Formats: sequence, C-alpha cells, structure tokens
Amino acid sequence: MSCKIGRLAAWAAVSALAIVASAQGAGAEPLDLKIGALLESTGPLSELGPPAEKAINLSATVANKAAKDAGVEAKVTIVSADSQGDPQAALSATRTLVDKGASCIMGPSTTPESISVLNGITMQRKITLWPLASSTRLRTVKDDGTIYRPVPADDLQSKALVKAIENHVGKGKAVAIIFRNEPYGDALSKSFTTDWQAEGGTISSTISFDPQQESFDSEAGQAVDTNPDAYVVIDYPETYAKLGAALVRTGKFDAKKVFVADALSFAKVPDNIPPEALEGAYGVAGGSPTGTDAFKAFNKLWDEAGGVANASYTANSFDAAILCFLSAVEAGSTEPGAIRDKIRSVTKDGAPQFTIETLADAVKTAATGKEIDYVGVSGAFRFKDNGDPSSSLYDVFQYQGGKQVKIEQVNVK
Amino acid sequence: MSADAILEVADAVKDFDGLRAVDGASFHVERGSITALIGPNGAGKTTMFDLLSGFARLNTGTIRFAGRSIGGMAPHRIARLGLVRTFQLTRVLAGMSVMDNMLLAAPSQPGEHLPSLILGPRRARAAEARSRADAQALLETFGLRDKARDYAGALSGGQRKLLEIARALMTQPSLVLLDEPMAGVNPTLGRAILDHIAALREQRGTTFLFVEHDMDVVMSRADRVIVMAQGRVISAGTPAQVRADPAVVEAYLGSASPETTA
Amino acid sequence: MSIDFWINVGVLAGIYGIFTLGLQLNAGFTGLLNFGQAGFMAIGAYTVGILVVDRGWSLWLALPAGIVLAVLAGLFVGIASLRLRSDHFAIATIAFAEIVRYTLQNAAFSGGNQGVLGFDAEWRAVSDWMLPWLATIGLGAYTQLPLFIVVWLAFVALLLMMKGLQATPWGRVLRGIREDEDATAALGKDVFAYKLQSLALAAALAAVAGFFVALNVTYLYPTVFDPTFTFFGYALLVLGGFASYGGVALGSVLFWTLLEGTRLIETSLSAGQQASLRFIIVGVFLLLISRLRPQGLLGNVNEMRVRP
Amino acid sequence: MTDTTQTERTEARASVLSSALAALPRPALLLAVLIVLLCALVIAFGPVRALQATVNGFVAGSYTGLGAIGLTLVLGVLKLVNFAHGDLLVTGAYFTILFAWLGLPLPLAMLTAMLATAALALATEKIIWQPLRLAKAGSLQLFLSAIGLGLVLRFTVQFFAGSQVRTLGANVVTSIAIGPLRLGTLQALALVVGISAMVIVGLVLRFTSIGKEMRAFADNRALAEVSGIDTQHIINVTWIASGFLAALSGILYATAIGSFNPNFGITLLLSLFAATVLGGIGNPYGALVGGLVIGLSQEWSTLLFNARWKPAVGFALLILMLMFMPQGIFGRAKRRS
Repeated sequence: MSCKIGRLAAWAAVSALAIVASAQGAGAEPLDLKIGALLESTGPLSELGPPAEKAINLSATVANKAAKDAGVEAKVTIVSADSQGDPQAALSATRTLVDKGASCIMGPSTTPESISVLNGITMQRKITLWPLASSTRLRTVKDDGTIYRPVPADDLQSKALVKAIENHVGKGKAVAIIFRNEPYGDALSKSFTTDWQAEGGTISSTISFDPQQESFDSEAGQAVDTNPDAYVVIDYPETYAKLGAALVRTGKFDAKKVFVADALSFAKVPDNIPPEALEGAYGVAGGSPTGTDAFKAFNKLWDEAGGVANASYTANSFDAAILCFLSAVEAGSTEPGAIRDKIRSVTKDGAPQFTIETLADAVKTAATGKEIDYVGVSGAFRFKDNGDPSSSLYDVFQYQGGKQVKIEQVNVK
Repeated sequence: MSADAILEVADAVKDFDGLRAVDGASFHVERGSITALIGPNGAGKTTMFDLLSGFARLNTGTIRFAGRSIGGMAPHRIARLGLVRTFQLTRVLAGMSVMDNMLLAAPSQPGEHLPSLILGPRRARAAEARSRADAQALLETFGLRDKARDYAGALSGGQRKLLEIARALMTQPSLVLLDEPMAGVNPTLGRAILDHIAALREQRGTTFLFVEHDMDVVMSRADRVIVMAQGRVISAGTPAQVRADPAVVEAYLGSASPETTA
Repeated sequence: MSIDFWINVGVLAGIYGIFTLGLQLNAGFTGLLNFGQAGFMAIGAYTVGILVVDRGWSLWLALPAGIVLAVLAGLFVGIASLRLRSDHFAIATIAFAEIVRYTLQNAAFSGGNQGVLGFDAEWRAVSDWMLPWLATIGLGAYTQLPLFIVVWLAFVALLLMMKGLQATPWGRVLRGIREDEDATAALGKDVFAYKLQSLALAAALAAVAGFFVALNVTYLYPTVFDPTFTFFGYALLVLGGFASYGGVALGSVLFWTLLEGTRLIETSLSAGQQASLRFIIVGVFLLLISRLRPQGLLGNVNEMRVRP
Repeated sequence: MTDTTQTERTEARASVLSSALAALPRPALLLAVLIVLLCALVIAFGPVRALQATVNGFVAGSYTGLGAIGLTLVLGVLKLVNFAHGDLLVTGAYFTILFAWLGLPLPLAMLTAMLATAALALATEKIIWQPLRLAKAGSLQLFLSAIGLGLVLRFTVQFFAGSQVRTLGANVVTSIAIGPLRLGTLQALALVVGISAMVIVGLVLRFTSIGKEMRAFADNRALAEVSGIDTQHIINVTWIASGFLAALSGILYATAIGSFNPNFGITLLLSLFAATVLGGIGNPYGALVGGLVIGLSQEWSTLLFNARWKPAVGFALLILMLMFMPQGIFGRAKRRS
C-alpha cells in the first residue's frame, strides 16, 4: 500500500518537474538572481561597509564568470541598501532590497539589526539571511530556517580561545579581557569568562570601552596594571587601531600575550593598526583555513580588484553570496523558499568538493541538480539544524611579520 | 506712610554687576490715584518697575502691595494679586491675534488649566464668552475693534501701545504700571489714552503709576509725582510741590526746569 | 515602488508623526527647543519592554506605565533645565537623551548590550487576528499592514487631540509663552508650570511613539534612540510647517517618502556612495527649507516669531 | 531680557548654596576643587594610578579643548550653535589626505588643508549664514541649517573618500616616560599645540585691533555696529579663524589617534559643546580649560566606574554645569540691557 502511494507520489513529482522544466524550456528563462547586500554604509559602524561591499561585489563577478564558463544561463546582480547600523533603518533597508527582488540577504553585522530584519520581513518571505553577527542571542529567536550564519557563534569561539590560551600560555592563568562595548564584545566576553573560569583560570580584569572615544589610555593602563598572563581582545579593527596604540604606549604591554577574537582576524594586518600592537599576537578564527589555495586565490582577487583594504569577515561574506548563488542554480529558481531548501545540498558532506577555483564545474554540476560541497574561502560549511556552522574546528593563528600564520587547529566540541 | 497706600516701597536696593541701580528708594502710591514716576535717564525708574512687578529681585528693602509683601514674589503671582505692568518697548504677542492677546489676559479662566478644562469644558466655554464680551468692549474703547482678528504683529507702533494697555486692563487690575505709555503714540491718540485712564480711575477706582518724560502730561494729568535720581527718591508730592523742589531742578542736571528735559 | 514600500513609509511616517507632535507642541507652540525627545521615547519603549519581559506585565498595561514614566522624566528634565536660556536648554536636553542612551546600553536592568526581546507576543496576536480580516479585502499578504493601521489610527487620534487642545485657553497660554514669556508672566500666567506641562505632554507623545517603534523593530536596542531621531523629527516638523499639527502629518509623509524613496534610486554609484548621497540630500534639503520657507509648507509665517 | 531674568533667578538660588565660596574667582575655585579631587584620588588609588589618569585626562582634554577653541569663537562672536563644527574637523583631516594624495609632502598638505578648511568656513558664511542672518532667521532655523550643513560636509567627505578607516601614518606608539608615568609622544604634541593655539588666540583677541573688535562685537552687537566697526569683516575673520582652528585640531586628532573615518567629528561634537559651555562661551582659554576639565573628569571616572560610562560622565558634567554655572568657568555674567 505505502509502496503504491510512494510510486504514485514519485510519478506526480516527476510529471510536475517535467511541467516545470518544459515551462522553463519554453521561456528559456535564464536565472536572474539578485543578492541583497545589507551594508553598514553610514552610522556608527560605517567602517564595516566598504570591505563588505567589495567582498559581495567580488562574489558576483566570480559567480557570473563561473556561470559563463559553465555555459549555464545565470546572472547574479547585487542590490544593496544601507542599514545605518540601526535596527529600524536595517528593517527599512531590507524592505527596499526585497522590493528590488533580492532572494538572499547578506548581512547585517549586528545582532539587533538581524533580529529586527528577521522578525520584520525575511522570515515571512522565506528569504535567507546571512548575518555576520555571532551573538548567541540571535538563536533565541525563531527563524523558520532562514538564518544561515557564515560565522560560528560566540559559545564555540570562547572555547577555542580557552584552548588557544591553554596551549600557548598555560592552564589556570590570569587573563585580562578587553572588549568593545557592543553586543559582540559583551556576549563573547561573558561566555569566555564562564569557560575560562570553568577550566580553573582567573580573570584579572574585564575592561569594556566605548568605541566613540577620544582616547583609550586609561583603559589600556587598567589592562596592563593587573599584569596578566594573557589578554583577550574582542574588538573591531577601527577601535583596535587606537586601543592597540594606547596599549603599546603604556610600555608594559607585550603583544605576544594577546589573543584576539575573529573580528581581528585578517590575512594581513591593516595599515592603520600599529604593527607593535599585533606582532606576535595569537588569534582564533572559525573554520578559516589560511593558506589554502582558495584563500590565496581570494586574496589575489581582492588585491587585483583595487579599492579598500581587506578586513575581517570579508571571506565569510563572499562565501555566503556564493552559497546563495549555487543554491539558486541547484534549485533552478530564484524563489527565496526554493533557495533556502537547497543550501544544504550545496554544502553536502561527502559530495564532490569544489572551491572558487573550480566554481565553473560546481555550477555545471549544480545545474544538473546533483549535490555538491562548496568549500569556501573560509572553509567548508556544515550547517546545524539552526543554520549555525557545526564545524568545531578553529584555526589558531599568529601574526608574524604582519601576516597571519596558521599555527594549529583546535577542536572544541 | 499714608493709611490709604496701595503700594509702599521702603529702602529698596538693587545691584547689577556691582552697579547700584536702585539705592535705598522709598515711596508710596495712594489708592485710586494717578501717580507719575519721573527722573532723568539712569535714575532707576525701569529697574523700579522690574522690582515692583517681580522681574527683578530686591537686594534689600521691602515692597508691600495692598498690604502684602511682594518683594521676591514671581511676576505671575504679583500680576494675579492685581498689579500689572506694561513694558517700555511694547511687548505685544505678535504671533497671536489681537483678540487672543486680550483673551490671554482674562483673569481666572478655568480653561487655562488642564484638569478644569477636561472636567468642565462648559464652564471654560462660558468664561470664554464672558471674556470675549469684555475684550470687545475694551477694544472698542481703544479703537481697536476692527483689528480684533488681525495678528498683533501687523499693528502700528501706536496701536501696539494701545493693545498693551488694553490687555493690562483686561486683567482687571487694581494697580497698573505704565512704562512710558505716550512714547511713540501720536498726540491725539495719547490724549485718548490719558482720558481713558482718567475715566477708569473714576469708574473702577483703578490706581495708575506711570513713567513719563513729557512734563506737560505729567504736570497736567498726575495727582502725585515721585521723582527719582541716581537710584533714590528725591522728591514726592503734587505736581506743583515737585516743580518747586530745588532738589528736583538740580537733579535734572542743572537745567532751568524739568520741562525742558522731556 | 510596491505597496510594501508605501506601507513601510506609512509606518515610519506615523511613528515619527506621533513623535513630532510633541516637538511641535514644544517648539512650535511653546517656544521650547526640546532636543531630548529621543530620550523620552527610549524611556517609554524600554519601560514597556522591561515590564513585559521581566515582570510579565500585559503589553497593554505596560504602555500606560511607559507613558507615566516618560512624563516623570519630562518633569524631572523640565525642573532641572527649563530655566536655562533656549540654546543651553537644547544642549542640556541632548545631553540628557545621550545619558539615557548610555545608561540603557550599560545598565543591567535594560539588558545592556543584549537589548530587550520578546515583548510583542500580544501585539502579534492582534496582528494575526487582523490579517485574515484584511485578507477578505485582498490585503492579507501585507504583514506590516496591521501595524500601519494601528499607528495611523493612533496618530490621527492624537493629532486631533493636540489640535483640539491647542484651540483651548490652555493652548493660548502656550502660544503666549512662545511669543513672549515675560509679557505672559506679566499677565499672571505661571510660565514655568506651563512649560513643564508642555514638556511632560511631549514626553508622553514620545513614549507612545516609542511603543510603536518597539512593535515595529521587535527589539529594543539603544542605538535606535540616538539623537538622529530627534533631528529627523525637527526636519519633518519644519518641512510640514511651523506651529501646524496638520503640517506634522504632511511633513512626516513627505520626509519619509523622500528618505526611503532615495533608497530606490538606481545609480551606478557604489553602495557607500549612494548611502552618502541620501544624507547629502537630507542635508541640502534642511538648508534649503530653513532658508527658502522657514515656516514650512503649512506653517504660518506670522506665528514664526523671529528670535534674535 | 527673558534670558537674563531667568539666569538671574537660577544664579540667586545657586548662590545660596555656595555663598561662602562665591567670593573666590571661578578659575581659582575650579583649580582648588581639582586639586582636592586629585589628592583624594591619590590617597584612594595610589599616586601612580591617580597621576597616570590625570595625564590621560590632559591628553583626552587637549583633543576636545583644541577642537572647542574654533567652536567657541563662532558661538561667542556670532551666537551660532554650529552643529557642523565637528564636520569641519573631519574636512580638515580629509583635505590633508587629498592634498597628500595629490603629491604634496605631508606637512605642506596639512597646512594647505587648514587654509582650504578656512576658505570653506568662509564660504559657508557667504552661502548660508549671511543670508540667514539678513533674513533674521530664528534659532530653530539656525540649528537646522547647522545640522544640515554638517550632514552635507560629512557625507560629501564620505562620498569621495569612503567610510573605511584611514590613517595619516604617524607613529602613534612611542611614548615619553616620566618616572612610572607614560605620555604618548604625539599626545604630548597635541597638548603643546593645544596650549599654544589657546595662547595665540587669546593674545590675538586681547592685543590686536581685530581681536578687540571681535570682543566688542561679541559683547554688544548693536553697539559695535553703531560705533562704526566693519561688522562683516569681523564675521569673516571669525569664520576663517574657526575653520583654520577646526582643521588644525582635526588634523592633530587624526594624526595622534592614528585611525579615523568621517564619523569622528560628529562623535566628538557633543564633547566640544560641553567644553565650550563649561569654559564660558567665547573664551579660548575657557574652551581649552573646559576640555581639560571634561578630559580629567572622564579619565578620573575610570578609577571609580567601568570605563564604558566615560561618555555619560561627560554629559552629566555638562548638565550640572549648565544648571549651576551657566556662564562657565571664564564667562562673565551677562549685564542687563
């Protein structure tokens, strides 16, 4: 009985597919995918906008070239809007993106923006949202499977930091935490404190600083005063340029004791950060295998494109846009719900692997409806049921000569 | 002082920035009188008006109005007691209609307070109707009836002066302080104002204290004259008495007589 | 431009409209340059959020509590700083709003950096009840429409209330204070008490606006309430018209059509440049309106007293 | 008239509170208060921490103080609350980047940037402020125009330069050791430039004829006009000076901080106002001292509370000052007309 029904269903499905296929064939409609970029172009986080914009634009260039090389009629256009770093403006910006036909939305960078955008619009439209916010708070909202995070959540990262410090400084040591007073820093510092203390370590001081400040000398002084064995720095490059300089100016600071969180992970230390503030510093980055061919290819692309310098999370934004594109190709549709349902099919463990260097082949395979495994610039993607990366592998890296050098990989189940 | 004084000022002192504007002035104003306050420029007349109406605070001394001490009282409370003033440079409420200027001055309007406005809108409306009638009548007397709907800012200088006086009278005061009511007003209109003041004094017993430079007006219209110089009261009495006082003549910088300094 | 676009513009225009009714009452009718309105709004919104999430209050009971607290804040700010000269008052009120914002960002009771989330279930229930009903007239697909309807009902009701209030003797005293507070005091009016009432009422309106911001954003976070909100409020106030409540509605709709509409312009510029261009347009627009039509579209030039 | 009566009443209240101290001149009073506070902090937190916080306070204060000198001139002479002043700082810093990019050596680029910003400030006078003044604009229009101008300046800079972080490439990590205390080299430079600028502006106002005319104009505009001073000339000079000083402090800030984007002006702006009001409007010494007082109180506060409260401390101080000493440290009580 059940077998019969199953066969019937299969028939129905096949014929439905045939109808869809013939409809597509009749119109010969190429895939016209619009990816929405929700960028902090103005407002308090406006320094994040330009690199993210460049990363997403690069993804469109790469995707279009791959589609052409693969002979698949698909075109990616980027539509962008300014989230202003503000939940209310982000909501309006997203509405414009939807108005312009976006099927996926890259960004925004903060949890508050992500929550308002999700509750306000993307969930109802089944549009996948790819925020760069890593706060666990984002997981307290019901998202109907529309949130995919290209960055790991804070609770994993704090464990990676604990391991990295244990490996390079030792267990049970005194750590000073310095964080930028924002959801990201606040949440990560809390989970790190819990995890570090659970392993028998002590926190010598926790210093949060307001980013909109003229000087950070007092904060820096407080951090070095306790003479900790290690510093955990949770900060964005813009403020660390100032804070790092202030730390060095205290004369008691040793950058080799620093462990930075993923927002300060870049292939090359940006110009505005004084080299002394990061030389020899350690850091963790989730599933970001530095030194891979894809990583090098991406950095080459970035440099060739000109414009703004590379920054943190650009590879993650880039990969997210590529995933959206591949899912659309796989689904043969730009309908947001259809794309959402295919994301796991293009990041399938065990399926043939592709990177940006073999993206044309990936497109070709995906267009036939076969499962693939896109291994991104920032590593392979294994999404949990809630859309967070399940990978528990973290790179521990060190800045040597201004460049990021991978030291080891830690597993933080 | 006089048993029938509506206003008594004793040893009033006021400093501004180390500058003594009023220096121990004492005088009184009789109920129902028309009294002039005169003196050369810088004598402290306007400061005295500011002190009387609460716009400036005494350093030392006392001011009693209708038996109550009002030194240091806020301007609006003094006004509610029945002592209202006009300003040397007219201060009509330019962005409001002439009628609204008048209605604003109506005393005890329950509609001006949110609780009574919400609880008793009908009473507020009744009070409004009464005030409107009063205002019409006053505007009529001051020749402003046709202007009732105009913005006060559109009035001529003389009309503003009239409106300001009419508005002060609208509060049903017992003592009105007029700071140079004749300045900038054409003589015919000026005479009308003075006639009206005299009539009001007769009808309602309103007291008037006014600052004026035109000595003809002062001498012909005032019952009493108070003379200030350098922050003190140097003379007070009937126009004739004051005119004869040598201290007054000297105060006006040695000029032959007060009249020439108008 | 789709219907969704207009609904969004409408919601924003309604919320900012309610917010700006308070600014109109202060600046347009009382002559008070209140630049702390965003702070009152934050107090109202956060009170609602905290009472619902932490204390389990009903959303509908929390709203009046939020209004009461905002009014108390208005009275406090007024008593502390109403005696300052007008530009100092403006600076003091901005400083107040910023202190509120920093407190919300750093204190434990407000959720700090993590904000307040999960207070809108009761509103969602209402919204879900309205949607099928809207579906019967073919508008069921627009999930923001219920909020639009409620915001505009509230806005129109409050607008009419403020207009009515302005026509009373109470409103006349406020206008008198705007024109010349000394002359009004000389007529026996307690200027300070009226200014205080004006500020407290504006704070109440800000709290209502904050309530709707909370429903719209679904998440309370301090940056929503930064001084830009107040600046935008003044911009649309002057656009619509000085001393005109109808002008607030017109100004709000036009301002948000302009601000959101510029998002839709297709240019070959980069996203960053296009975002900059939007604000350049707003800036130029503020300069032009102050210069060319200082009283605004529906404002009365006679009511715009020239203040030296 | 309105304002003075109110201020006067407030003063009367406040003077009751501090009648015993009122006899002292305000700057001396302030100095005494600061010394007492410093002593208390030294006792509570030890000399090294307290003195290091003090040094940091001077550094933070010099940034704000220097920026506020240009602001206080415009506020004092023209009675204009210039909300665009922070963005003039930004313009100065980005002009430097522009001219350096065009090939000028950095010091020359900086100087050219200051001149260009001064010219820009003068242009705003001609295009915006003069017409508004002639139209007898009210304070709300002036406020809104300043906010509008600020938006135009900031986002024009962003339009061409982008919002990513920039640097002028100076070495920001060297510091001078004074015993156990540390003072950044560039921070020391900022402090020196700040004090020099204050002294120069102060001397110019005191001893040159244009400076005297500016003070006369600030004191009593009507009187200055009657006495035959070329008022438009004074206004022009004020704007040029304000633009020049804004660019100077913007460049110095950008150099010493090391990293900035077009937002730095607006985030600094409220501190600049606080410094101006605190010091007494129109007084260049006041602006710098006001900045230092804010810097000190903010940095000292980090000894007592978590550093994240720093900005709120500055705003609270501003409100308290407005309430109890509205004329500021160096300001004079306004005389009645």
